[in-house]
Amino acid sequence: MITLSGVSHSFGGVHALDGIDLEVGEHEFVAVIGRSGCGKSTLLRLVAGLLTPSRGRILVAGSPVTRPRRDVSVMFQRPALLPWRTVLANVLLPTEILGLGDHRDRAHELLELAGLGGFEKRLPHELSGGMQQRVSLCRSLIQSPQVMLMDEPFSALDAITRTELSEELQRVQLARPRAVVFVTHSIDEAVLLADRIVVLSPRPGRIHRVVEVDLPRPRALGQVELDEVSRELRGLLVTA
Amino acid sequence: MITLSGVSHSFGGVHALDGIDLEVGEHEFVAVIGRSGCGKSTLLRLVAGLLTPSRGRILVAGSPVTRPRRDVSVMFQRPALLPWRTVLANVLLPTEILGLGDHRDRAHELLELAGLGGFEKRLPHELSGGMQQRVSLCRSLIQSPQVMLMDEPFSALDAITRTELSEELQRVQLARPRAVVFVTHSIDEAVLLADRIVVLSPRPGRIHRVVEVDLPRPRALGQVELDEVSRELRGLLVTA
Amino acid sequence: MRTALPVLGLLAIIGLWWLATIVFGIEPLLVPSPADVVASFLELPGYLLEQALITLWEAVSGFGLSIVIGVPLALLIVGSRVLERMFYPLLVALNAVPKVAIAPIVVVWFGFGISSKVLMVVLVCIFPIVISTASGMKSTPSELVELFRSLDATRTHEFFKLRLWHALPQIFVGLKVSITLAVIGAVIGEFVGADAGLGYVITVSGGSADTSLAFAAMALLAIISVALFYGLTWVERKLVPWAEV
Amino acid sequence: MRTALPVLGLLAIIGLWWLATIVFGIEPLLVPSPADVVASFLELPGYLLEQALITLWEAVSGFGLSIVIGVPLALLIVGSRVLERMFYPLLVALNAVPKVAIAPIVVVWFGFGISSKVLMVVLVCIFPIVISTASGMKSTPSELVELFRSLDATRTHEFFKLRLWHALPQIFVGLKVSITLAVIGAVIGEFVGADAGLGYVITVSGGSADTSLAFAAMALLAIISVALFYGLTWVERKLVPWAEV
Amino acid sequence: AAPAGQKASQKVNYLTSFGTFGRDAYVYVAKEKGFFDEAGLDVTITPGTGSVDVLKLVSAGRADFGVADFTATAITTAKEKMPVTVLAAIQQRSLAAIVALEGNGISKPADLEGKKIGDQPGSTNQVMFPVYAKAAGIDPAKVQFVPSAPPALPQLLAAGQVDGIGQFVVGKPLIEAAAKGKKAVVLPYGDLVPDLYGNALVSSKDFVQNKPELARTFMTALLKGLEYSIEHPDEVGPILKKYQPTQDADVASAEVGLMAPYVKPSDYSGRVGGVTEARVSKIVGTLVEAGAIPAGSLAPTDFVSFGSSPK
Ligand SMILES: Nc1ncnc2c1ncn2[C@@H]1O[C@H](COP(=O)(O)OP(=O)(O)OP(=O)(O)O)[C@@H](O)[C@H]1O
Ligand SMILES: Nc1ncnc2c1ncn2[C@@H]1O[C@H](COP(=O)(O)OP(=O)(O)OP(=O)(O)O)[C@@H](O)[C@H]1O
Ligand SMILES: [Mg+2]
Ligand SMILES: [Mg+2]
Repeated sequence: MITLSGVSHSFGGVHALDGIDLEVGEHEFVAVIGRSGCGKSTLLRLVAGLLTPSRGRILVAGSPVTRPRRDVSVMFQRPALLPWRTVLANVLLPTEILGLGDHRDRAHELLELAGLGGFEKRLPHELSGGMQQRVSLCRSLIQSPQVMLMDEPFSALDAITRTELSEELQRVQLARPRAVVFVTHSIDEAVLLADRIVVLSPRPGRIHRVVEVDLPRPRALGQVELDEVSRELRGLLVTA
Repeated sequence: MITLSGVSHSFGGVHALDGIDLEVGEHEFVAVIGRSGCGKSTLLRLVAGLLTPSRGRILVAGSPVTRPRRDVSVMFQRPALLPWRTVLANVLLPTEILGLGDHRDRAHELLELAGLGGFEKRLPHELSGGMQQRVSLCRSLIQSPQVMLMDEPFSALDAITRTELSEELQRVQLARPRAVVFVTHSIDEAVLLADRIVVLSPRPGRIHRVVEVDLPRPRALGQVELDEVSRELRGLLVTA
Repeated sequence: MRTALPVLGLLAIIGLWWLATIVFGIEPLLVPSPADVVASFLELPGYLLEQALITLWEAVSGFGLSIVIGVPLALLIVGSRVLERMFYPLLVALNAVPKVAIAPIVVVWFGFGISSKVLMVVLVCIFPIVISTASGMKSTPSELVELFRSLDATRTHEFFKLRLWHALPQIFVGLKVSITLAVIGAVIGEFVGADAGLGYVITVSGGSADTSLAFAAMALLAIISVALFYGLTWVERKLVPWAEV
Repeated sequence: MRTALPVLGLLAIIGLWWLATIVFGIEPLLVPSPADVVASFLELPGYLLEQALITLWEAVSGFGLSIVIGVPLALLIVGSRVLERMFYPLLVALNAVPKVAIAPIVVVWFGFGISSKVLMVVLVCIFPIVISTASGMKSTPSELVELFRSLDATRTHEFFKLRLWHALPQIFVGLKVSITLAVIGAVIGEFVGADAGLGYVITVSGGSADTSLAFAAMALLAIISVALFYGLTWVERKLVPWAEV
Repeated sequence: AAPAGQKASQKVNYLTSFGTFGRDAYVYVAKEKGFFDEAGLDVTITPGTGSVDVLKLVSAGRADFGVADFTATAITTAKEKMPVTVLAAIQQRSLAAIVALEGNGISKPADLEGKKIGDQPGSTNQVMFPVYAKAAGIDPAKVQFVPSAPPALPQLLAAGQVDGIGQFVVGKPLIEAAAKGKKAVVLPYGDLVPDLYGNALVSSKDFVQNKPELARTFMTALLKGLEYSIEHPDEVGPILKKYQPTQDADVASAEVGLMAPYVKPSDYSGRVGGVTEARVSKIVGTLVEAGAIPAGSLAPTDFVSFGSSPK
């Protein structure tokens, strides 16, 4: 579904990504981990068509990425909510822009699931950091895209909510598999969710190692097999 | 050093905190954990004197908190960097405002420690999310306050950087102990750093339980004793 | 308290003015005392209010028209670098032409009726509206623009669901500058060819050196402006509740 | 490309203007053709440039003075609700007074010299500067304001290290509106009691129905304005590199 | 600066009536011909912007002397008690006129009925129109005055927005130049209301009281320039152009030529600039009659210094 070949990117002087080759299958869930500032967000923005690579080619669904595509959803690292829209209206934004028809019920359902029931009519500045991030998550889940790109979707959440939501994400992916690229700082989360985990080395970001997680689904946090992979990854991160 | 008695806070309709009683000793490191939106940030802002409690009293160093104090440093959940200042100038901001004299060397040292060496002259928008958070951390560490309030300082950081920095923080606290209130989503981090851990219940935030961590220092992540406490806390969070 | 303070400020200024006319013995011909001005007003209250309404109507229609023309113009300018480069300088140049000097041409073309005054108002108002709208829309945070890009939003959506909303607080600054200029524009239009309106009153009183009457007319202008300004501020509060105004 | 487009826009407008004067057979008295205007300029190029320099100098000094007065005024208004409530309406009222109508009073008080012109410029310029500075400073994001509060920063620090910087892009919008008004203010000042400057040239040419000369003067005004405007834009680029202008 | 040996020159400020056209050029002539130097005066000339502005500036002491319309001065002094006083009449007959273009159906006063006349509100032309109409035997109510700013008037006339405009007689060459070949029809008020003065040299009462000598000296030098101008109109244009490059020398000379009979009418035997109490009384009477000022509000000596005027 997604193919990157020899992709590099520099921001005037800062060499962010270097020679990335990666293939993501149609129903594959790929997690990306790496040190802060190694280029994970840049990688997502390249795939999303928001940046043009300095070198290399990116294909999505067989065609080169020159601009954002409607069948690719992006959840950004920062919530990026529109301050003048209520929580509900923020969640519904993609459906308005993509002309997807009435998704009110689905939006309420998602908000309920994210523990935001009762906050539909609030404005973003009345929410806590984690609540804003959950609104942003709901917004990215309301589309039904072919490709989902998620940048640390759970970073501002507590352990419990994080577990709940990542298990929900796993369920969604099992029920209707998509190509997902998922940036995270939590190794456990990566192991729980991913089919493959890409470990990036620090600046400039290169692919240090790709780890397959060949465990049956559904998986649960705290499974011993997962811990093993986690330990391996932790080691890889240190040597990266 | 810090005393909260019967502190409640509401934001027009939203009851955020309810009847908080808490005492933080002069050299004590207290971690606060709880579900997203339970009022952790609100608690910090009350102690910092940025909000006035709807009910109850807050004392810092024996006197009631009516406004921010110069001997209390705050690190916010969001980086809150000044977009027109370079990384270095952002870090130096508190020293300018508090009139602390030349802290350039210390700032360089802190930035180096946070892995930001070479980025001193960059503007915030040229940094990744995690790098911005580290700048904000450096900024809060450049003062030498009596009381440090930190709101999820490591949330945007990868596992390795997080470990490095929390160990550094532990070192700092051992070398020169202060009263610290530390909000976090990571149970492991709380156990690693804290003398006591306050578990808040979801909205409205009440103190569900306070757990003493009576383990010798320095502690290291992955110690078996820590894991035990972690497991206990995870259970407490679920029942909170 | 909310209304007491402005009134206090007003009284302070009127007091100072009165004092100045007495202490410096300023000729009433030059600057009449507040009492003279009030007396002038009380001689013809109905007539003056009627003229004020005429001017108000011209100013408001011209202002409305300026919004209708200015905001889309700003959209075009933000939307296209080429248009910006081509026509922004012209807009600046147009704004730099003293309106008093071209008022005669406007009257010759558009006649003595209301249309020439409305056009003057538009000429005066349009620039602050365009520039503040354009600059507000350009300053939309890049993270929000990226969000819209990532949704492959059309230009129309990007403008009407994002940039225009983001720009609203700044647009209101432009509108507030414009609204006071609007009143002046109407008056300048009336200077040249009108037989009604406060501008006409000022011309007539200027011709007969009746400075108190001119001041009474200008006081009415000031009142109109302040009322329009605070009307706008009220609309802003209702419309832009998320911004801390 | 960067300079080609504005020139293209200019040529387009001049072409249209020329065409209009020919097709509609507009009287040169009303709107002279571009050729007439150029001819008028070429009759007295040295003299006109000299007058333009005088006007430019008045506009620039008045503009500078407006910044010096306006920005601190905005600080005061943002700093104190009481001052805001008391004096903002007065500022609005002052702005609503047609400057043309009070120009004689200004001349009576400040004489025929440059000071009366500079004062007119200040009267015209100050409002956009104050309102844009004040509104820019008020819109500082609450998270940054909280940061300063948490450091127990003084008012002075909050203004000079935070709000003023944050407001800079918006201040520049106000400055850009003001700079074109400044030129007009100088011209209005020159309408009464001056024997030099482009405003004087316009008055004189109006009296002698020499419309081409008036247009030549206005073209110079437009050029001055555009130059000042883009000068400001350049300064803005240098000073506010973090904002995407 | 004054040449060595002469007494130090005295500084004097002077305002023209409106701008620096041919009709106001005599002050430059006086300067150019050295009349001011001879009298030991250092005169600063500032272009005025109409009678009321000039009166304000003179009464406030910003200018020592100025030129304003005599009628406007009378009305303003009556209404506002302005401390100004007339020293001399520049024109013995009013320059006020209605100007139309040939082919617009106006060739004599009677044609004005039912027409639209553009003029500035409060101008002499408008204020005195009832008097003129009465003398011409037409009904002033049947003439519609359209208020308009002075600079716009020629354009409004040329564009046909109005049938006639209030103008000064000397504006004829200008209007004809503006109207591109069309001839102008001029209906001077002076033909039917010969008593009205044109412009007047004014100063503040204080000034005349405190420095009567200086006032006299200046007036004499200025009137000398005026007299020289109407005697040598051809010289005036180039002199004006020297000081005011924007002016057209030919138009200015033509204006002065047209103005000459108004400064010194053929049937006038008095001195250039003279004002007589008898005529002023008559004018005040006419103004009362026209409703421009209330009866009894103005005596001739209130606003004319007959003692200082040219004898
Ligand atoms: N400015 C505000 N106006 C209205 N409600 C607010 C405001 N700030 C916070 N709240 C509400 O108060 C509650 C507590 O917010 P707070 O930011 O303290 O949560 P938190 O524990 O820090 O959450 P998180 O872990 O997500 O950061 C939330 O329900 C939020 O909606
Ligand atoms: N707009 C920009 N201009 C200049 N440099 C940039 C820009 N955006 C990112 N960079 C640089 O590119 C590198 C990678 O940034 P990126 O945001 O991709 O990191 P990341 O892996 O997402 O980090 P984090 O985990 O902290 O979010 C960083 O060194 C950063 O300084
Ligand atoms: Mg990132
Ligand atoms: Mg929080």
